[in-house]
Amino acid sequence: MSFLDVLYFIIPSAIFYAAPLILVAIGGVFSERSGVVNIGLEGLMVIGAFVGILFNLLFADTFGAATPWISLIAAMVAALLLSLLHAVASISFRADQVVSGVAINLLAVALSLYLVKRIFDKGQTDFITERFSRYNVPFLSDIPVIGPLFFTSVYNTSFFAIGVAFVAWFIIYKTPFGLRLRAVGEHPMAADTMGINVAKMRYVAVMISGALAGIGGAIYAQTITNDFGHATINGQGFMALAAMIFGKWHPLGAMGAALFFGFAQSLSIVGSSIPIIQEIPNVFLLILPYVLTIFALAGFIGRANAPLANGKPYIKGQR
Amino acid sequence: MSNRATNLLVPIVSVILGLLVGAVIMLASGYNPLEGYAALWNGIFGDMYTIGETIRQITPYLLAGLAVAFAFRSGLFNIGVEGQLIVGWFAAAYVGVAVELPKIIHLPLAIIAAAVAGALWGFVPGLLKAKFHVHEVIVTIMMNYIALHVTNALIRTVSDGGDRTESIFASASLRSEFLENLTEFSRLHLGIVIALLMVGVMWFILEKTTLGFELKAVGFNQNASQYAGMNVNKNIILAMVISGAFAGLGGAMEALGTFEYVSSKGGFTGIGFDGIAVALLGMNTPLGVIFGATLFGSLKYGALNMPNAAGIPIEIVEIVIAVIIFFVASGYIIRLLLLRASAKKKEAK
Amino acid sequence: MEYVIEMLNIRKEFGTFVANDNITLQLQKGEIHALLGENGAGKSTLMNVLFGLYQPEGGEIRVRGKKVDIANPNVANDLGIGMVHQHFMLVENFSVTENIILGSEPTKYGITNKKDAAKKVQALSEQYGLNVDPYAIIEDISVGMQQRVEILKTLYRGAEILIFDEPTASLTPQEITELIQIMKRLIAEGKSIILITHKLKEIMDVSDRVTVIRKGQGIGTVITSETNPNDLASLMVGRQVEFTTVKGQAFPGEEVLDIKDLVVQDYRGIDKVKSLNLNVRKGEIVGIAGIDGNGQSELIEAITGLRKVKSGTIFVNGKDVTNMKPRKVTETGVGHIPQDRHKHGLVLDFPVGHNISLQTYYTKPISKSGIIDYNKINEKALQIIKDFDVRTQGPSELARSLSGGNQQKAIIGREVDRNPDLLIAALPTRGLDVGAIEFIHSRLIEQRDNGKAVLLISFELDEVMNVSDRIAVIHDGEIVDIVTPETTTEQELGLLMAGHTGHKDTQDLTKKGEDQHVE
Amino acid sequence: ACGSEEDTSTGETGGGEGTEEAADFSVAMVTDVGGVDDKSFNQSAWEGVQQFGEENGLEKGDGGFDYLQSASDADYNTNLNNLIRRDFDVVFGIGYLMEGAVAEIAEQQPEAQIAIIDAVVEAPNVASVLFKEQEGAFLAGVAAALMTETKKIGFVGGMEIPVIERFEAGFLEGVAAVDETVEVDVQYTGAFDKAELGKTTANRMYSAGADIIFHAAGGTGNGVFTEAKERKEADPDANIWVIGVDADQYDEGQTGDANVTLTSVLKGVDKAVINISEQAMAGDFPGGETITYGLADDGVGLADSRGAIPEDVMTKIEDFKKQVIDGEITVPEKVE
Ligand SMILES: Nc1ncnc2c1ncn2[C@@H]1O[C@H](COP(=O)(O)OP(=O)(O)OP(=O)(O)O)[C@@H](O)[C@H]1O
Ligand SMILES: Nc1ncnc2c1ncn2[C@@H]1O[C@H](COP(=O)(O)OP(=O)(O)OP(=O)(O)O)[C@@H](O)[C@H]1O
Ligand SMILES: [Mg+2]
Ligand SMILES: [Mg+2]
Repeated sequence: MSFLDVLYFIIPSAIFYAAPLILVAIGGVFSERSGVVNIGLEGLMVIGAFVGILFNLLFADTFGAATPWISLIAAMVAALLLSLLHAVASISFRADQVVSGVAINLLAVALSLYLVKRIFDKGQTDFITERFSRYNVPFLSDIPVIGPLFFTSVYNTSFFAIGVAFVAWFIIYKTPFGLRLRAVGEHPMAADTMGINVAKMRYVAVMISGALAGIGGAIYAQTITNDFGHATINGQGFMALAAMIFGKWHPLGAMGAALFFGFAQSLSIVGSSIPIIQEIPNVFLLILPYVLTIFALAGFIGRANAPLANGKPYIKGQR
Repeated sequence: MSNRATNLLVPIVSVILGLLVGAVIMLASGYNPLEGYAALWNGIFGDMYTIGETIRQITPYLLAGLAVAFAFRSGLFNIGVEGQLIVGWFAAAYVGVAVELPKIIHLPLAIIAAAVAGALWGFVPGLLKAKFHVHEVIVTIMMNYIALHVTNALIRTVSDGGDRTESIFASASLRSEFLENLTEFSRLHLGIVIALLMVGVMWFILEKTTLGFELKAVGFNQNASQYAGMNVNKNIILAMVISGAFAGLGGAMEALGTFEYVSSKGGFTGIGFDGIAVALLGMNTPLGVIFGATLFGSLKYGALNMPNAAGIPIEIVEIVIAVIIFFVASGYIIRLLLLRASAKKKEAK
Repeated sequence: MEYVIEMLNIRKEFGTFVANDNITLQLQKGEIHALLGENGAGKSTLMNVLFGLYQPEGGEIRVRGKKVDIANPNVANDLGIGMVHQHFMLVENFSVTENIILGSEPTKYGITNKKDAAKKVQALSEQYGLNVDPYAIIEDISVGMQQRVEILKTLYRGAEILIFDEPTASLTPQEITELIQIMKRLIAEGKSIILITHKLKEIMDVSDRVTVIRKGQGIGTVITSETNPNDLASLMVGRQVEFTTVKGQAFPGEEVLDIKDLVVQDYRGIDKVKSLNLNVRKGEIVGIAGIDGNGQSELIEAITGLRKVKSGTIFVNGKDVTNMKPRKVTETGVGHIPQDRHKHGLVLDFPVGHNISLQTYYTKPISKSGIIDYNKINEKALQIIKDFDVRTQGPSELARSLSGGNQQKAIIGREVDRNPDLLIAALPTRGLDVGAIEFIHSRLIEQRDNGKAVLLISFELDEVMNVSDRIAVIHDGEIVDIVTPETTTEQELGLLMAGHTGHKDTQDLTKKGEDQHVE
Repeated sequence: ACGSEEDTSTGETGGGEGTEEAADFSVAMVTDVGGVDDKSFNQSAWEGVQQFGEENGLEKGDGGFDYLQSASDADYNTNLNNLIRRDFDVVFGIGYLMEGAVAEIAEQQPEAQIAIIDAVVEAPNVASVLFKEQEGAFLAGVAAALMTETKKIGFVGGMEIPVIERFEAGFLEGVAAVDETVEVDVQYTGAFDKAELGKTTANRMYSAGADIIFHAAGGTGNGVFTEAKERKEADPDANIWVIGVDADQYDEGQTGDANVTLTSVLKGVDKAVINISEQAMAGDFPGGETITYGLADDGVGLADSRGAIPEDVMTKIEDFKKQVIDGEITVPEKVE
């Protein structure tokens, strides 16, 4: 592979890999910016993937090619509802948010597998027939270098994810809603004295995180596995969590981090086709993405400060 | 009602609520919940064998829970217990197969190897956090994957391209004939003694030593700790190292007790992640961890008997566990309801 | 007379603890009404009830004669009630403007219109002479500036009734004078003010009436012009009191602290302390007078080992402690009362007892070979709670739930009890009631009389003048002059603090200090 | 597992005459964490157990046939033990991961008859079943080498463990047997459950010119199929193929009217299970023996290509198959 070939492979692969992570990580950004730790992202992704696939299978005949997109909506709603559980626990019931998140993760996997067994009478669903497919963007893909890098064999879902990142950035940093969201996560009492309903803001934020994580899970399932089983989502939610922290709780940062993960993964895959690298034991390539991430963090990124009130239930009137 | 009583009641009420939810789900999907729970009960306490196996299952949960709890008390979120446990598992098994020594040396050596390996795996995120302010959550997540791939590669090397090591020499085993005979040949092993000992160790460190005082102070307020002359970085690293050592010991339980070997893993064991739930169920206290691990281990193990004896999918128990965790987490609301209920009772009188 | 606010028989409980018991406060239109009480008397609690942060268990509130239910701060805002909180209600990583507009953001096409808002803030700031940069980030600005942002927040919302909870605690004398001007201007515009302050002088200067509360109970309301500081103080504590610090002559001995050509940078690498020379001797209190932000923090942090020294040396008891670890410095005999008690002074989620042992937990008799005896911690805590009059439910109460004043007393108790050769006290009386202030001052003087060295950092000229034996004036990272309280005036100090040097004695005095130091 | 499902006894399971003739014999199995519907060897084994049960008029449950699924590696022991205590005559442990557990239980329960798939346990009451995956993979290699147009082929492996390495070795050997110049791009993804890695790896291989990829990577292989199908959709004329593993993965390859599954390397776990059960029922349980299934006894083989592989190529493949069966070709277990 020539250098450019390597690039033409790595960049689109990285973007493709990153797309679901971006959405889920940004979901995390919303939740944690409001002060609610959400390690339930994994579980929310699971529900998204499950409902996305289920809906796709059930309605492919009705909606045809639009099915995957409509499935995203179904997945979004389902994960949003599950995230409400997390919201009720951690906001209204003052639950330890990490515990509640763990419960969400356990519940999502158990519930969806239980339902798969009830519905399909086996351990995983059938394959969907209507998938997200990639295509070459007309005209743009003909541009030299840029075309093959960014506009050839792309998924609309990738554009969607990147779009969501910018929208999220805009909402969080440019709108009153975003200002309040961040205030609630940094100093809820200050926000309260300014007449902001802390609980309401947090509910909304957690629900957004549920919605985005659900979409992320459904995109993952509908672009990569095409079915749902116990191994469909395993660890991507935690990678998204890592991307969120890596990106310093900033939507564009989270996007960058997710892209970095994608880049590191693709690098390890492309590595095995480079003659010199072929000599190294495979294990080094396998751990490459993770080691790279650690180096990147230690070397360039350094301190990341979580929102100050992150993880702390807000109790009115408590000092 | 006294505070203590409500604190005790919360988990009990949570367990009852969790089982109720499970029953409703079973009913709704056409199973008989009584049959289901009978199977669960028998799966946990049915006979000496199941009791032995239940305790065996609890053992690694105890240590994983301690690992998470210990880090938490020092203000650190160790999601890397899984990886630390995996390397501990490998290290113990390796020492178990590599040499044959008198038991009095071999067994402790294997156990220590596991603790050291886990500690090392915890040291890396601790160091990075202390020196470069890198968030421990990301590093520990990454370290989990590294542990998985690296131990798999090491197992290949050690086993000459195979997928598991030989079984460890008896001199490194935690198995005890006495316990096995007592429990109709369950795999109950001496690890439970070590795990309970470690509960004591954690309690001792946190509640009795200056180190524990510092770790807790740093966990709450790094600035003030630094102003009070504590070495914040040292404490962060130490907390992760000790936490990792606990996790590594969890691996030793598997290597020297349950399995007596280590094999390539296609994925995580899940024990480390369950440790998070165990720790938090137990409010990150040593005694709480015993409660969390017992609940978690019993349900998980007993669940195996549900498809076996009642034909009910195993996932139902996972749902019940999730719901219990959810309610324990929401202890505040349960406490509130309990207080109201007891207040009403008083009024009625 | 028309009352804009009537709080009648307010009762507020925290669990079993009654923080407000049957308190009545009536605010007339156009008056400045002072609320006086010891630390922990329940002043902030009462105001938080008025602002809708707490719901009272009993009593009623009337605003302009109408009974109201202030369920949350929004209701208070709508009723025209604004509050400047004792503990800052500021989002640290937000800009000044963002903090001010939060909750009622102006928008343009759905986007927060920060530009216009900043202009408005700038205008308001200029109008009241607050000198606040609308674009500055809160965590970058000094405590005094943050306080002014709090004031701006209420002004921005056009509040008619303003509650000031200890607004002057962290202001410089000039700023206080300015604040008083602002308050008078507000009154002139028909607004009404409730002012909480521990400074009787301020009450006498600005207030029309005073309501006194004691241990959660309303004592009564007096007209300011018909009372005097002594009577007020007696009302407040419930017995006859004499509030003048008795201070005998100082007998300075050998040098304990000796700083030479010290240069310290802040976190951005800017020199904040520049070639600073200073010494403190046994048996004397040296006060550092200066305006907030002139390098005081960096100086203290350098002495205590919390911040790297760029150049120069620091000797304590003849021992070079430059760039030593904080613990080593402490062990050389240095005690430190940090200026930010929440951030640096206390572990708020630790019990009071643990906090009292925060410096000694590892030493005998509390610890032996790494094992802590928590009984000893409790004993020590009980002793200090008693000796330093810390109002708490006991050593196992969380530090978080103590009132600010009592938190401070716990810290001072902790540091003084260790009997350090050098005690560094940074703003030790900020936010404390007069009784407590006198108490702490006499403790500092007692330390001096026991032959210890005390370095006092304060923005309050009163305090510096009353307590210090020598006053070092700091400006822009340098000691511009060293004067004695007997030979200087507040005016002169003010000028020096603002950077006007020219006092001829300056060099001589510093020289003298240096000469005494034998190497 | 094979596409040719012989549902001979549909509707007979629930009693009726079947019960009267029911043999006094019971059989059960323990799955690994994949479960009985993993589209792989667990599923295949369960199908074998079911088929055996139906043929002998057994019912699901005690005294008939049953399975237990393991939630983690630690559960094999318990599950095996449970089934033995429920008095099943033969209990199967499915998968190499169960080796330790089977060995232990076999020792504790000397009366029990246990069979293990994919591993060898030396105990008098354990029958060990191995497969010559390399022989099946050899035929796949032959097929791939004959079908490739670009002379580039890919192999995507899951973890580097002996079973998968046998697939790799056989595949490479098969390719080389046909044409030494065909390049095989081998990559292990390190996991059986990372579809995204499978997809990206396949993407790299196809991009580099490969037109056929053989995967032995479980769920990771799902990604390989996805990549192939997307390429096929984008360009229906593209020559893009996947060779499946363990079971007939024809369904996985379906995209619209096209199908990218060239064929699949079958592993007849079902046949082995039935075989051993029948032997045991007849009183000849092969305890202490290691039985190896290869091409010769149809234990491994290729799935029906449903026309994807033309007749003439099939003939050549059959020819190689014969040579392997006759012992003229010995397929190595490990890559040299
Ligand atoms: N949220 C709370 N929970 C429990 N106790 C509280 C709470 N808030 C205040 N208190 C207690 O109520 C009493 C009154 O506190 P408050 O803050 O009103 O005092 P204050 O008069 O404002 O004191 P200071 O002058 O020190 O600010 C104190 O004893 C304090 O410990
Ligand atoms: N942690 C910090 N983050 C951002 N800016 C800071 C920080 N510390 C100090 N500064 C900057 O330095 C200036 C002085 O701050 P600071 O209040 O610490 O001054 P100081 O000279 O130590 O005064 P004092 O001790 O009297 O408060 C502030 O206006 C601020 O801009
Ligand atoms: Mg107050
Ligand atoms: Mg300052």
